[in-house]
Amino acid sequence: STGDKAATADATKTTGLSKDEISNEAFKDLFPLQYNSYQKNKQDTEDTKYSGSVKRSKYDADKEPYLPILFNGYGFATEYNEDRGHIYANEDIRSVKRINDKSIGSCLTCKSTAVPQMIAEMGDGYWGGNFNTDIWPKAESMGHSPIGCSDCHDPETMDLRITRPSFTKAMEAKGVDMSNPTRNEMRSYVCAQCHVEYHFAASNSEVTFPWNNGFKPEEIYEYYEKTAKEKGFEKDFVHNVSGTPIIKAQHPDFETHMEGPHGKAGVSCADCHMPYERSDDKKKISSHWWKSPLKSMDTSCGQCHRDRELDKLKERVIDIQDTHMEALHKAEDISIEAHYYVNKMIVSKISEVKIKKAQEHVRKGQWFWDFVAAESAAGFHNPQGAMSSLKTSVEESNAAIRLATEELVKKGINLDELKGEIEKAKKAVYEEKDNFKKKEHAINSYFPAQQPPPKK
Amino acid sequence: STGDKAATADATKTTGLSKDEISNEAFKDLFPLQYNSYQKNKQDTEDTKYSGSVKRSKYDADKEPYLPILFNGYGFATEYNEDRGHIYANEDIRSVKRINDKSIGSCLTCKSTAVPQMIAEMGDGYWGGNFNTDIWPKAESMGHSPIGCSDCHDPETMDLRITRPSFTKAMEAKGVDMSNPTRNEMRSYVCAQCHVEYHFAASNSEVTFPWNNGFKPEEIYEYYEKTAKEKGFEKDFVHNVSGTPIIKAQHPDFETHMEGPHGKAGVSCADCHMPYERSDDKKKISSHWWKSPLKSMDTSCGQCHRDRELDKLKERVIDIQDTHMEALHKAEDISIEAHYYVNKMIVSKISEVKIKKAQEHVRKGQWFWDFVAAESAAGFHNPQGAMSSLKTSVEESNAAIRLATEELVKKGINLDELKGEIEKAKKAVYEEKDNFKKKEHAINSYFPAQQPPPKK
Amino acid sequence: MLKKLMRIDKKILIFGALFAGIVLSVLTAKTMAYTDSAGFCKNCHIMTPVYESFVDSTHTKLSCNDCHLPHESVAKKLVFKGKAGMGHVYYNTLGSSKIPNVFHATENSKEVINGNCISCHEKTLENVSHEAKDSCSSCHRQVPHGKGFKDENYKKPPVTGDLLENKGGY
Ligand code: HEC
Ligand code: HEC
Ligand code: HEC
Ligand code: HEC
Ligand code: HEC
Ligand code: HEC
Ligand code: HEC
Ligand code: HEC
Ligand code: HEC
Ligand code: HEC
Ligand code: HEC
Ligand code: HEC
Ligand code: HEC
Ligand code: HEC
Ligand SMILES: [Ca+2]
Ligand SMILES: [Ca+2]
Repeated sequence: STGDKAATADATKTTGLSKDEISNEAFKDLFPLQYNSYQKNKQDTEDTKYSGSVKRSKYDADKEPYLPILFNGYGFATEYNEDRGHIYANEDIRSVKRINDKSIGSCLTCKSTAVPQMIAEMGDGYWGGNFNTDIWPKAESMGHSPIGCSDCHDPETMDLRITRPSFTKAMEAKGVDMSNPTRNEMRSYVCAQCHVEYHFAASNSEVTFPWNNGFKPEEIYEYYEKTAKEKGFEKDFVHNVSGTPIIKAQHPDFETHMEGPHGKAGVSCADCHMPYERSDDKKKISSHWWKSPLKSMDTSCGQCHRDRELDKLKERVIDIQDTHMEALHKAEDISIEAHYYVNKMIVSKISEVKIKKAQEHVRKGQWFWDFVAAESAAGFHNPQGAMSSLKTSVEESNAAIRLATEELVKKGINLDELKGEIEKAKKAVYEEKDNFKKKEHAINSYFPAQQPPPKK
Repeated sequence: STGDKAATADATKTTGLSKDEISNEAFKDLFPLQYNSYQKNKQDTEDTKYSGSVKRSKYDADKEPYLPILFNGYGFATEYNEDRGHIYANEDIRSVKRINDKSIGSCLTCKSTAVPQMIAEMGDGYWGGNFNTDIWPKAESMGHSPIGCSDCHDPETMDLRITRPSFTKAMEAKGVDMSNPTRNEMRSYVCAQCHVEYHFAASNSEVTFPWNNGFKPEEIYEYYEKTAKEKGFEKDFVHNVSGTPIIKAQHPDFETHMEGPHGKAGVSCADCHMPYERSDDKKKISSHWWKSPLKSMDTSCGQCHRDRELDKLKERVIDIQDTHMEALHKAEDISIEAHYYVNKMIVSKISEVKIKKAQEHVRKGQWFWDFVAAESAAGFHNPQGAMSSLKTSVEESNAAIRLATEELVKKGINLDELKGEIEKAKKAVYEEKDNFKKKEHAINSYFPAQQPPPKK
Repeated sequence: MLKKLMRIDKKILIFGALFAGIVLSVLTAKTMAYTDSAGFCKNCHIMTPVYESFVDSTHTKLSCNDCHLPHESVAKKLVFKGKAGMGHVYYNTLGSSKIPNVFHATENSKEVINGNCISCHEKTLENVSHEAKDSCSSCHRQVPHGKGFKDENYKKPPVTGDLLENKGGY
C-alpha cells in the first residue's frame, strides 16, 4: 500500500521551502495540482438550497431575516454574510463592518497564514493587539496569504500539522491525547483549528475553545456557566432588547460533526470536503476547493455510498435540511418573543430577581438555537443532535415567556398589545431594505434599548 | 437473477393446504425450519436498554411512570405493557384490562389469524361486534392462532399477501398504486398491516389508517383535524384531567420507519427483524423470531454494515436512543403540566372560549409526543423526525400553559400553589405500587375529574 | 464508444496496437488466466483502490473475473471481456481526461456480477428465497470492495513525508 512506500521514503527529503514560508505562491511550482485546485475557491457564483459560496447577507428574506433582532447590540446585527471560499478570508475580514477600531488581533486568527508566527513572536500582544492599527498591517508586511498551505502543512515536509495552539490546548483540556493523532484524525483536526466555537479569554483575549465537558451544546453551555465564569468570562454581549448577557455561538462545525452519524462512524471533514479527484494527468489529488459537497456528490458521497442513487441521496439531504430549517425558524421566533417579553418586564419595573431569572432562560434559549444556526450544514452534520438542541431552545425561551407572562399580568399589563408590538417590530426589521439599518427597527419607543452605554 | 428461476418454477405447485388454513400447526411439517423459528417467539426473558420481550408494565419507574396521568380517562391508564413475541398476541389481549364488556371486534384485528375470514363473512358485524361475547368465542371456535403464517402468507403458495383490507385501502387513499408491489415492499407491507397508527371509523367501527396526507405526525394530525372529523371521528377519549378530546397514537412503526434514514434508503422491516439465519442443518431461512434486532446485530445489521464494528454501531444506537428518551420524558413532563393548568382553568371558571383554545394546544401537544412514545424503537426508526415531533409537542404544550397562565393570573390564582399541587399528584402516582391504582392519584380534590360520566 | 474512437486520429494507432495485444493474448489459456487475475487488473494504477479493498476481503482467493465476467459460455465471456477490455484500455491511453473520479459498475457489469454471486452460492440460496432485493450487494454492500477507500493507513499516525511523496498520485 502507499503507506508502506512512504514509510521507507527518504525521511530527509524536503520541499526546499523555508520552514517559515507563509505565501501560497511559494508552493505553486512544487504543487501545481493542489495550487490550481485551491484557485477554484475563487468561484462564488452558485448557491445550494441552504448554503453555497455566493457572498450575500444572512439577513436576506430567504435566509434569516430576524437576526438583526436576535443579535441586537452585537456586531452580528450589523453585518453577517454567507461564508465563501478560503481564498476570500482576508478580503472579507477587511471589509466586514463587525471589525471596528476596538477589534483585536484574535479576529485574524482564522484568516491569515501570518498568525502562527505572530502568536509565537508576540504572545499576548498578538491576541489583544489592535486589529486595524497593529495586527493587520503587520500581517500584510509579512506577505501573508488568506488561509493557505502553511496553515495545514509543514512547508518543509508537507505533513499535516496544527498551527493554532488553541486547538491542541482545548483537546487536551477535554482529555484527548494529542501526542500521536492518526492520519484520519488529522484530516479533521486541521479544520478544527478554525471551524469551531470560540471565545476570547477574559485575561488575555486569547482565542479559547470551550470543550472541557464535551462537544454537545449542553456540555459547552455548562462550560460557559461554570469554567468560563470562574475565569472571568461571562458573556459576549448584553442584548439590547432584553438586557440579557448573551454567549454568541460561532461555527461549531467540528463539534457538531463529531457527535453526528458521520463523525461517530469515523468519517473526516476532508472525506466530504476534500474528496479525491482526478486531475488532468490521471493522478488523483485531494480537492483543495473547499465548498458544499452537494456540488460534488459523485466524489464526496459516491466513494462511500456507491450503492445509492446520488439523486435520491441528495433528496434525502434536502429532506433533512428542510425539516431542520423549519424548526430553526420556529425556535428563533420564540426566542424573539422571549427577548421582547423581558424588555416589557424591565419597562414595567418587575422585580430584579424575576427579570434575572427570565434572562437566564432567554440566554439559554438563545444559545441552543444559535449553536445550531451558526453551524454550517443546515442540520446535515448531525440531524438528531441539532433538532434536540432546538427542542431545548424552545423549552427555555418558553420558560422565560411563562415567567414574564405571570409577572406582567400580575401588574395588569395587556399582553395582546405587547404581542401586537412584537409583530410590528418584526415587520419593520423585515421590510427595511438597507441591511445596515435593520437593527435600528428592533428597538423603538415601546421597546427601549437595554444595552448599557459603551464604556469610554 | 434467482427471480427468473422462481418465475419458471411450476406455478401450479402448492402446499396442499386449504386456502382457508389459519392454524400455525398445519404448516409445521411442511416448513419445520420456519415453524421452529416461530416458536422462539416464546422467549421473553431478556430486555434491551429500552425494549425487549419481557412482559412488564410501561408504568415501571425506568420506563414511563407518568402514563397513568397522561392517559387518564382511557384504558391505557389502566394497563399497558411492553410488547413481546407474536406468539403471545392472543394470550395478551385476553388478559389485558383494556378489554372490557364494551370492547369491539376491531380489537382482535391484529391478534388472530381468524380475522380475515371473519371480516369477509361478517363485514361490519365483525368490526362492531362485541369482543367478549361474540368475536373472541367465534375466533376460538374457528381454531385460530395468534399472528400466524396465514396472516402474511397465502397457505397454498406461501406467497406474501395482504390479509387486512384496512392497509390496502389506506395506501390507495394516500395515492400509492397497490396493484403490483415489489418484493422488497412486501417485506414491509406485511408488517404494515398491524404496526401502524389506527382509529375506529365513526360509522362502522372499522379499523382505519389515517394516511391520506402522508406518514409524518403533522400530516396525520391534519388528517384527524379535517378528514376524520368530517367523517364524524374526533377523539379517542376525553382526558380526565384537562377535559381535552384526545387522539391516542398507536404503534406507528411503519410510518416512522418510512420517513427515516433506513426507510428512505429502501431498507425493509424484514431486513432487520427477519434476517436470514442458518438453521441447524446449515440451511438458511428468514428468521421468524420477531424481536429487538439489538439481540441479533450480526445478522440484522452486519449484512449491510460489514465495514463497522458492531459494538460501536450498537453504542451509536444507544446514543440515539438515550438522546431520544431524555427528550421524550421532558416533553411528557410539559404535557402533564399543560393538562393540570387546564384543569385549573376549568375549576377557576375561565371562559369556555379560552379553555377550548388551551385544550386545542394540549391535544396537539399530546399527539406529538404520543406519536413518538407509541413508536417502538426508542427513536431509532427515525432519529431526526422523532425529535422534530417532540419539539413540536413542547411548543404546543407550552402554548397551552402560556394561555392558562395569562387567564389564571388575571383571576388572581396563585401559580406557585398550582405548581406544588402538580408535583404532589405526580409523586402520588409515581409512588403507588399497585399499577391498577396509579391512575386514581392523578385526580384529587384539588384537580377534580373532568371526564363526562360514561353514557349508559 | 465507437463514435468517440472515430474522432480520434493520431493516437488511434497506439490504441489499436494495445487492443490487438490483448486480443492476441487471449489465444493461449495461460494468458487467458492471467488476464482474469487480480495481478493483471491491478497493473492499472487506477484499479489500485478496488484491488486493495479486494485483497482485504473474504473473496481474496478469487480472480477478479470470477465476478466480473459472465461464465455461462466461453463465447459470451470473450465478447464481454473484449468489450470491457477495450473500454479500459481506451480510457487509459486516449481518453484519460474522461476517466471518472469515482468508478461505478455499469448496469451490464452489475448483472454479470450478480449472476456470478448466485452461481457460486447456489447452495446457500437453495433453501431460502435469498433474493429479497434487486441485487445481492443491496445487502452485502461490502463484498468485496465496500470497505471504502480508508484502508489501515488512515488509522495510523501519518507517515512523515508521505504527502510530499504522493503530491498527486492516489
Ligand atoms: C476560531 C477561528 C475563528 C476566529 C477566532 C474568528 N473567526 Fe471569523 N470565521 C471563522 C470560520 C471557520 C468562518 C467560516 C464559517 C462561518 O462563517 O460560519 C469565519 C467567517 C468569517 C467571516 C465571513 C462570513 C461572515 O461572517 O460575514 C468574517 C467576516 C469573519 N469570520 C470575521 C471574523 C471576526 C471579525 C472575528 C473576530 C471577532 C473572527 N472572524 C474570529 C473562524 C474564526
Ligand atoms: C485547510 C487545510 C489545508 C490547506 C489550506 C491546504 N491543504 Fe493540502 N491537504 C490538506 C489535507 C487534509 C490533505 C490530505 C492529507 C491526508 O490525507 O493525509 C492535503 C493534501 C495535500 C497534498 C498531498 C496530496 C493530495 O492531494 O492529497 C499536497 C501535495 C498538498 N495538500 C498541497 C497543498 C498546497 C500546495 C496548498 C496551498 C495551495 C495546500 N495543500 C493547502 C489540507 C490543506
Ligand atoms: C485557518 C482557518 C481555517 C482552516 C484551517 C480551515 N478553514 Fe474553512 N474557512 C475558514 C474561514 C475564515 C472561512 C470563510 C471565508 C470567508 O467567507 O471569507 C472558511 C470557509 C470554509 C467553507 C465554506 C466555503 C463556501 O464556499 O461557502 C468550507 C466548506 C470550509 N471552510 C471547509 C474547511 C475544511 C474542510 C477545512 C479543513 C480541511 C477547513 N475549512 C480549514 C477558516 C478555516
Ligand atoms: C459526510 C459528509 C460531510 C462531512 C464528514 C462533513 N461535512 Fe461539512 N457539509 C456537508 C454537507 C452535505 C453540507 C451542506 C452543504 C449545503 O447545504 O449546500 C456541509 C456544509 C459545510 C459547510 C458550509 C458550506 C457552504 O457551502 O457554505 C462548512 C463550512 C462545513 N460543512 C465544514 C465542515 C467541517 C469543518 C467538517 C468536519 C469537522 C465537515 N464539514 C464534515 C457534508 C459533510
Ligand atoms: C468516508 C465515508 C463516507 C462519506 C464520504 C460520506 N458518507 Fe454518508 N455515511 C457514511 C457512514 C459510515 C454512515 C453511517 C451509516 C453506515 O454505517 O452506513 C453514513 C450515513 C449517511 C446517511 C444516513 C444518516 C442520516 O443522517 O440520515 C446519509 C443521508 C448520508 N450518509 C449521506 C451522505 C452524503 C450526502 C455524503 C456526501 C456529502 C456522504 N454521506 C458522505 C459514510 C460516508
Ligand atoms: C392495526 C392493528 C392493531 C389494532 C386494531 C389493535 N392492535 Fe393491539 N397491538 C398491535 C401491535 C402492532 C402491537 C405491538 C406494538 C405495541 O405494543 O406498541 C399491539 C400490542 C397489543 C397488546 C400488548 C402490549 C400492550 O399494549 O399491553 C395488547 C394487550 C393489545 N395490543 C390490545 C389491543 C386492544 C385492546 C385493541 C383494541 C382497542 C387493539 N390491541 C387493537 C396492533 C393492533
Ligand atoms: C408477520 C409476517 C409473517 C408471518 C406471521 C410468517 N411469515 Fe413466513 N415470511 C415472512 C416474510 C416477510 C418472509 C420473507 C419473504 C421474502 O423475502 O419475499 C417469509 C418467508 C417465509 C418462507 C420462505 C423461506 C424463508 O425462510 O425466507 C417460508 C417457507 C415461510 N415464511 C413460512 C412461514 C411459516 C410456516 C409461518 C408460520 C409458522 C410463517 N412463515 C409466518 C413473513 C411472515
Ligand atoms: C397480524 C398483526 C401483525 C403483523 C402482520 C405483524 N405484527 Fe408484529 N406484533 C403484533 C402484535 C399484536 C405484537 C405484540 C404481541 C404481544 O405483545 O402480545 C407484535 C409484536 C412485534 C414485535 C415485538 C417483539 C418483542 O419481543 O418485543 C416485533 C419486533 C414485531 N412485532 C415485528 C413485526 C414485523 C417485522 C412484522 C412483519 C414481518 C410484523 N411484526 C407483523 C402484530 C403484528
Ligand atoms: C435498520 C433496522 C430496522 C428496520 C428497517 C426496522 N427496525 Fe424496528 N427496530 C430496530 C431497532 C434497532 C429497534 C430497537 C430495539 C431495542 O431498543 O432493543 C427496533 C424496534 C422495533 C420494535 C420493538 C421491539 C421490541 O423489542 O420491543 C418493533 C415492534 C419494530 N421495531 C417494528 C418494526 C417495523 C414494523 C418495521 C418496518 C416498518 C421496522 N421495525 C423496521 C431496527 C429496525
Ligand atoms: C438492508 C441494509 C441495511 C440493514 C439491514 C441495516 N442498515 Fe443501517 N443503514 C443502511 C443504509 C442504506 C443507511 C443510510 C446510509 C447509507 O446509505 O449508508 C443506514 C444508516 C444507518 C445509520 C446512520 C443513520 C443514523 O440515524 O445515524 C445507523 C446508525 C445504522 N444504519 C445502524 C443500523 C443498525 C443498528 C442496524 C440493525 C439493527 C442496521 N443499520 C441495519 C442499510 C442497512
Ligand atoms: C466476489 C466478487 C468480486 C470480485 C472477486 C471482484 N469484484 Fe469488483 N465488483 C464486485 C461488485 C459486487 C461490485 C459492485 C457492483 C455494484 O455496484 O452493484 C464491483 C465493482 C467493481 C468496480 C467498479 C467500482 C465499484 O467499486 O463499484 C471495479 C473497478 C471493480 N469491481 C474491479 C475489480 C477488480 C480489479 C477485481 C480484482 C482485483 C475485482 N473487482 C474483484 C464484485 C467483485
Ligand atoms: C488498462 C488499465 C486497466 C486495466 C488493466 C483494468 N482496468 Fe478496469 N477500468 C479501467 C478504467 C480506466 C476504468 C473506468 C472506465 C469506465 O468507467 O468504464 C475501469 C473501470 C472498471 C470497472 C467499472 C466499469 C464497468 O465496466 O462496470 C470494472 C468493473 C473494472 N474496471 C474491472 C476490471 C477488471 C476485472 C480488470 C481485470 C480483468 C480490469 N478492470 C483491468 C482501467 C483498467
Ligand atoms: C467464484 C466463486 C464466487 C463468486 C463469484 C462469489 N463468491 Fe462469495 N464466496 C465464495 C467463497 C469460496 C466464499 C468463502 C470464503 C471464505 O469464507 O473464506 C464466499 C463467501 C461469501 C460470503 C460470506 C463471507 C462474507 O464476506 O460475509 C458472502 C456474504 C458472499 N460470499 C457473498 C457473495 C456475493 C454478494 C457475491 C457477488 C457479488 C459473491 N459472493 C460472489 C465464492 C464466490
Ligand atoms: C435482504 C438482505 C439480503 C440479500 C438481498 C442477500 N443476502 Fe446474503 N445474507 C443476508 C444475511 C442477513 C446473511 C447472514 C446470515 C448468516 O450469517 O447466517 C447472508 C449471508 C450470505 C452468505 C454467507 C453465509 C452462507 O450461508 O454461506 C452468502 C454466501 C450470501 N449471503 C450470498 C448472497 C447472494 C449470492 C445473494 C444474492 C442472490 C444474497 N446473499 C442476497 C442477507 C441478504
Ligand atoms: Ca458558504
Ligand atoms: Ca417488546
